[in-house]
Amino acid sequence: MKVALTSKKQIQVKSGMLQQLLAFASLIALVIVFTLSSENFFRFDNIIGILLSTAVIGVLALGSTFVIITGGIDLSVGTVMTFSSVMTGVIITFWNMQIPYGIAGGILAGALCGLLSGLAVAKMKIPPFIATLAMMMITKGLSLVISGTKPIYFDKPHAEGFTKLSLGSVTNWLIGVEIPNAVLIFFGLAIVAGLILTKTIIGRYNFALGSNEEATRLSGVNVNAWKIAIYTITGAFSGIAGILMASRLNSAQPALGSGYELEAIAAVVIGGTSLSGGQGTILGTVIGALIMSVLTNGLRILSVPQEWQTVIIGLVVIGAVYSDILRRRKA
Amino acid sequence: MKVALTSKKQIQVKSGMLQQLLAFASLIALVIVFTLSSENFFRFDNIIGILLSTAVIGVLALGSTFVIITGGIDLSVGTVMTFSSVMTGVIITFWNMQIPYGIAGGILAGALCGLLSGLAVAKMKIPPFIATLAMMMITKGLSLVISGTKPIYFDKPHAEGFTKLSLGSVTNWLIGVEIPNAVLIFFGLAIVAGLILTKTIIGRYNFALGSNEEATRLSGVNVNAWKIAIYTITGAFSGIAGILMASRLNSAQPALGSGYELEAIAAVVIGGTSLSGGQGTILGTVIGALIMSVLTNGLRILSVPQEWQTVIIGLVVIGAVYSDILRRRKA
Amino acid sequence: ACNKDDKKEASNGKMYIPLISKGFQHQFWQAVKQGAEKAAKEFDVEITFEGPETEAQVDKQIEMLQAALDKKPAAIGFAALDSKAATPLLEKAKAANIPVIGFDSGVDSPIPLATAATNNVAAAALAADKMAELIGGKGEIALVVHDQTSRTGVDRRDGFKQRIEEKYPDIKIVDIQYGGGDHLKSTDLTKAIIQAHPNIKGIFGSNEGSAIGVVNAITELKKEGQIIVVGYDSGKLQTDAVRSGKMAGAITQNPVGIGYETVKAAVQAAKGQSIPKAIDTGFLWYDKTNIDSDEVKPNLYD
Amino acid sequence: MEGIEKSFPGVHALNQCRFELRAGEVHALVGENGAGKSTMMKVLTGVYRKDAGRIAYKGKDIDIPNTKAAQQLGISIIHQELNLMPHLTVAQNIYIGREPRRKIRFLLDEKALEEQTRALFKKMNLDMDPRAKVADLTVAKQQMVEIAKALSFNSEVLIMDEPTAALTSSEIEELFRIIEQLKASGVGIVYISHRMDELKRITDRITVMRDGCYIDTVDTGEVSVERIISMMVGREIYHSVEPMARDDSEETVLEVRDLNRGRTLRGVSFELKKGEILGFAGLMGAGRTEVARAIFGADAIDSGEILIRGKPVRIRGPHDAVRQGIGYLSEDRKRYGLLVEMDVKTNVTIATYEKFNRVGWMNRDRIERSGEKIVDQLKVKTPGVHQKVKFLSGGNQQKIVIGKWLTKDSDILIFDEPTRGIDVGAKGEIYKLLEELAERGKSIIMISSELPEILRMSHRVIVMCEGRITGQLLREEADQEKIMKLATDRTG
Ligand SMILES: Nc1ncnc2c1ncn2[C@@H]1O[C@H](COP(=O)(O)OP(=O)(O)OP(=O)(O)O)[C@@H](O)[C@H]1O
Ligand SMILES: Nc1ncnc2c1ncn2[C@@H]1O[C@H](COP(=O)(O)OP(=O)(O)OP(=O)(O)O)[C@@H](O)[C@H]1O
Ligand SMILES: [Mg+2]
Ligand SMILES: [Mg+2]
Repeated sequence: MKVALTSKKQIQVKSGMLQQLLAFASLIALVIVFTLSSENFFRFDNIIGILLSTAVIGVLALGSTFVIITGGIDLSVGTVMTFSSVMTGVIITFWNMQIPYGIAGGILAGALCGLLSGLAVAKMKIPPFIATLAMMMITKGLSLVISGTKPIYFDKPHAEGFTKLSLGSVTNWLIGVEIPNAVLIFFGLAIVAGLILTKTIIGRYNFALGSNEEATRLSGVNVNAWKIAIYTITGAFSGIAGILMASRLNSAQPALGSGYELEAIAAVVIGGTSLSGGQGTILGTVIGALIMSVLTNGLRILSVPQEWQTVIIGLVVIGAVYSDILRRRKA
Repeated sequence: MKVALTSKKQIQVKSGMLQQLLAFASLIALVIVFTLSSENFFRFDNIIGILLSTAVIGVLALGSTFVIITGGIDLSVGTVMTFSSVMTGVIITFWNMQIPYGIAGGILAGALCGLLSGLAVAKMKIPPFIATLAMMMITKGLSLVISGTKPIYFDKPHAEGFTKLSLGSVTNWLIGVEIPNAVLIFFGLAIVAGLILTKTIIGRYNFALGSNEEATRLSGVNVNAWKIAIYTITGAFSGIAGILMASRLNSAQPALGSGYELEAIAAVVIGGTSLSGGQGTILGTVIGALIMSVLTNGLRILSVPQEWQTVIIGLVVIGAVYSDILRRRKA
Repeated sequence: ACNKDDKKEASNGKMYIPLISKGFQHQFWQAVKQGAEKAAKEFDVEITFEGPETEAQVDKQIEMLQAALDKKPAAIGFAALDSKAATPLLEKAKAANIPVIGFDSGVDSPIPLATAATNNVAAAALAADKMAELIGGKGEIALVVHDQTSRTGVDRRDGFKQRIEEKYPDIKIVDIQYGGGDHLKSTDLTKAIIQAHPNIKGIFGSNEGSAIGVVNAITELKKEGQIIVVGYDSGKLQTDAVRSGKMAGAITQNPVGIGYETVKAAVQAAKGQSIPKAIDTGFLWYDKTNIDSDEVKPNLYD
Repeated sequence: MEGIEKSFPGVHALNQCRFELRAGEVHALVGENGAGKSTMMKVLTGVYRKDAGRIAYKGKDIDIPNTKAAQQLGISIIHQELNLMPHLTVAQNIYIGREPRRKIRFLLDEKALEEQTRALFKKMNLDMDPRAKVADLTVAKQQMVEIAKALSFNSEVLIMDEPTAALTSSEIEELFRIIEQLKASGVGIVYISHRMDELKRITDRITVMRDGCYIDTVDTGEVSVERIISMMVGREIYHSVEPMARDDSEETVLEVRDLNRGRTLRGVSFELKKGEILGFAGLMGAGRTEVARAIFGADAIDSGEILIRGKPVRIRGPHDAVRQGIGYLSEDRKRYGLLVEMDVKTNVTIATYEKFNRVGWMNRDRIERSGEKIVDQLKVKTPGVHQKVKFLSGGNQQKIVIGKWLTKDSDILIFDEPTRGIDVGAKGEIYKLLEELAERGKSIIMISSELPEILRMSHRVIVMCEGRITGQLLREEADQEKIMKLATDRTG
């Protein structure tokens, strides 16, 4: 009995790993193809560039993973990101406050938007697609209203260091390798998200909700409260993405962000998370986001015309998801 | 027994009508508010303008209704529309063929895209969100590739009448009232869509699929074939929308169309169709589309700043869907 | 029974002139709006200013024009995304005796009474000349353009490209990419261009977002000074970059002037006065040396 | 509980109902399908709010606004429908909402969770892996998870809504043992079941409901089964007659040769004759459902041949099977049989639309008439053919699924657990129906886990174990003992 049990578990672990391995294999394959096609691809600078360009979308994708595992969706992550960056700008530049307040304010603004979406979904029973579509419009408009349709620049004397937040490098200082902070923050957040999802009570309810919401409710779990909490987490991640974005551009650009939600969702799904809820992993999302940005970067390096880039990315999205489906069917 | 049955049926018919009435009431309320706020709103020209601006999105929304009732979604309607208009342009302008061929080609191109999405969803089991997201990217890229990233103008001698297709008016000629053809085509298509959905086999399977796909399959319905057919219908509607668009702009604009899918979906959902499938009406979609365009037009007429317009539309979307949910809860 | 003149007045009795632009979120358009508002105050008229979210949305602009016409304005200012697509409505305006004034890049139609515009092709060609001068007449360069299909995107790209091809055979354009004017996307794609073409000597950014993206990319790759950046438009980040030397220089149009002249011409047209057909609002090259000069200063916006 | 009222749109589900439960008793709640048993219990556990009435618990009036409140009061329930999270493990399902935590309160303690579950299983004498994913379990195992979950609350009141419907006899024995234990420790148990033999075995008192009304409460020992049944239905019910002897020379309608599918089907071959009821017996997971699904084209097979009237046919999906005249009534009607959001008439005609259309155009009158015909013929309790199926009780839903295949008029019918969750009255009607169909020359495969049912209905019995057919018995030679022996024949 003991023996049988262990072997069963091993098989499960293996199949779980297999899934990641498969996505990982696609990623490696892409890297190899591009390395062979262009000598300029596999260079330290370019790899760092890819990682840096993954950071913002990646953080959005991490946040989206939570909502998607509940079987929901968040179309507002892109504009909430922008809204948060604008709020950070307002706090630091208009209100002349220190950077940490700006950061806290931005994350809070994102979390608040998530909270409101969560309330609409959980309490008003508005389908997530619609609730977050509305949130997308509202934050898009408010970003422009608050900023006065102008970029907000972080040029106060006390905001000097703001751009270091994402472009500086603690590793340079620590171990002499220059990895931008934004990249470290992205991976750090991935670990945090992974821990939340697998080790905490909210993660457990996240999967339970996505698997069978009614059964979870009948088990006495306060489904609404947890759902709101999960949307709030997603909002907070969008807030962090907004701060990374603002710090990288050294300004809050109020017109940005539309369309980012679809990229984030694509990354999540390529990473093997199911849109119907109940299953998904953070590692998958990280790999999914990397696949997207390696692909974009590689095609650019190869100077593929932009219109063809779009077509190719579309085909790769289909291909990646299909190979995942085939794998599951076999398993 | 017989009596009870009839009265029950009447009640249900009434509750069905109530839903439409409620959406309709919101629409009327909007119209009244705008009429009172601006003397320029309720004028023949402006009303015609509103109807005309509803036509394209409206036709996309009609098409989307089918897919949404299956419980799916089509994110590609906007770019498929563009792709179809480009194909029409290619046929009429590059290949020098007559207008009817261009129209047929455009509709076929749309239907083909729908067919491919349908195949991906039904045969490859790719979630509709992803399959159509990929189709969106692919058609977006291909429109640019085929058109050479330039608008295609319908300025061949034999294409003279092309713009009449949507901007001419048969009613002017028939009854002396100048209603643009695009508006008539939209309402005509709404009737066709309504008949398909309520009177035909494909309509019935459409609802059955959305209600419980597996049970439908186990009842011996060739679920895959019908699903593909439904996506093809949606594609064909996008194709028609593309032709209306092209004829209205007297050109095929290859970069248009992103974001239209969300407007179309919003119209469908405001009209009371459920994103989880199994229920919906065409009348609702028509009203939903009108609500969206009355709102947009009214806010413009009132010269509300653009950024606030976005915010207000977001709030109205939430409000409309929520009132629908409240009504259902009461019923 | 409606008399034409009371149609043309807003509720408060002022003349009403809507401006339909190509956008509203960008700094450039905000500067045009500013100029228009200045003129509105001066001539005591009421204006509104709106435009679609992206320059691809030809149809949205048509709808805005439609709604504007329905408001029975005294005159209309219109920056056409696609003139041919707007022809039916322009004819409608003509039939209703509403004067149309083109702005920004001109309306390719006989209907507008006047056009207050920058010649984007010529301006981009000037940028090309400056680029050639700065890199010494030979080497690899690339373009980061904001839009693949819009009039401004196409004109600036082609104006730049044609001048290089005609006059500078030793300069090679190795890549043209489109970043949608999105700062972040432009940054990432510029980095890819630089990776792909390590010998690149100069990059042209076709609008504010693109140019800033190029500057960001070069900063992030620590190649300041090694790659010449030529930009377009102003805005704070660009003027800062020019001052600090990260950007060699840029073309600025006179957006404030465009807005001002448009409204001014519209008022005159509505009053039936005659106006010149073409109002060239001009463009200027600015760099570190002349950025604070009296000639350049009024044409910059933050 | 007293004077309980509950209405749904168009249905007065509970009308002045009462129910009383003492500590340490097993109290059965019986009634026809749709009598309101489940609704009554859902009111008690906070799933629904009552419209009127009074609930007293340990002498005090209480209000139960939600499920959590019921749990806290010590009332737990095993619902008629499975309420599990398929993506989670067994242990995670059982302790959902009550996870053991670490010192930092929001961190989970997986080890403790697993240990608790193991201890629980040990108490229940249940052999199951706490880390198995629920989606990978059979319906019977899932039902055991539900039971384990209800037990884990250590409640004072335990409600079981048809717990045995999906269980096999050995598991039922285990469950009864557990019930005896609980009873001894003073737990009050409400037991809802349609199986009369069970009531006699384990219950102390019986409350009968009919049409949303309370009828009577009696001591189990003092009434006969016949009396209970007549209280339930208030009318005569069908008693089985000896099935007609079948002529052995009749033609073979369906022949299955060497069907293989992974580890679940291994070399399955059998024949089905015209006008025959062929019983399929076996323990849970024996592979009977798999056989049915394979024949019906619902799952792809690895190898094997299917012949209909001697001719090999290719069945690529259910639509091919239906075209060949096969109908399949699945064991999980909610998931695989019904469009619960749609109305009665649509559900009974969904397999038959070709009959009702002219060039793609539907004939609504005929659809409606077909619906009404089935409602009359099967005595479906519904306000009309426009009623959504989700508002019907479990048994009536089952009748709708049967109605679908009656409308289709298929020649070969596969009934997978046709009487699961069906009251005695309706059960009798279904038996009668099966026999009538067989008489009319239809061939029927009947999969059932209830041996008496198999023995009573089948002309021939096929017994399966672990994906193989372990024996065939003629009606004359079949008895419980022989079947059980074959069903556990793990050689080969
Ligand atoms: N949510 C609901 N909405 C509308 N009607 C309902 C609902 N739930 C139950 N009903 C109706 O209430 C009545 C009682 O149903 P209930 O499920 O309590 O029956 P039951 O006695 O448990 O039957 P079964 O033995 O078939 O499970 C039925 O007529 C049913 O159709
Ligand atoms: N969803 C599933 N996932 C994995 N294995 C399954 C699943 N359903 C059934 N099985 C396995 O397939 C085999 C046959 O199951 P099947 O349901 O056909 O048995 P059955 O004889 O019909 O029993 P039951 O009385 O449970 O319906 C068993 O080994 C079972 O564990
Ligand atoms: Mg019940
Ligand atoms: Mg079975």
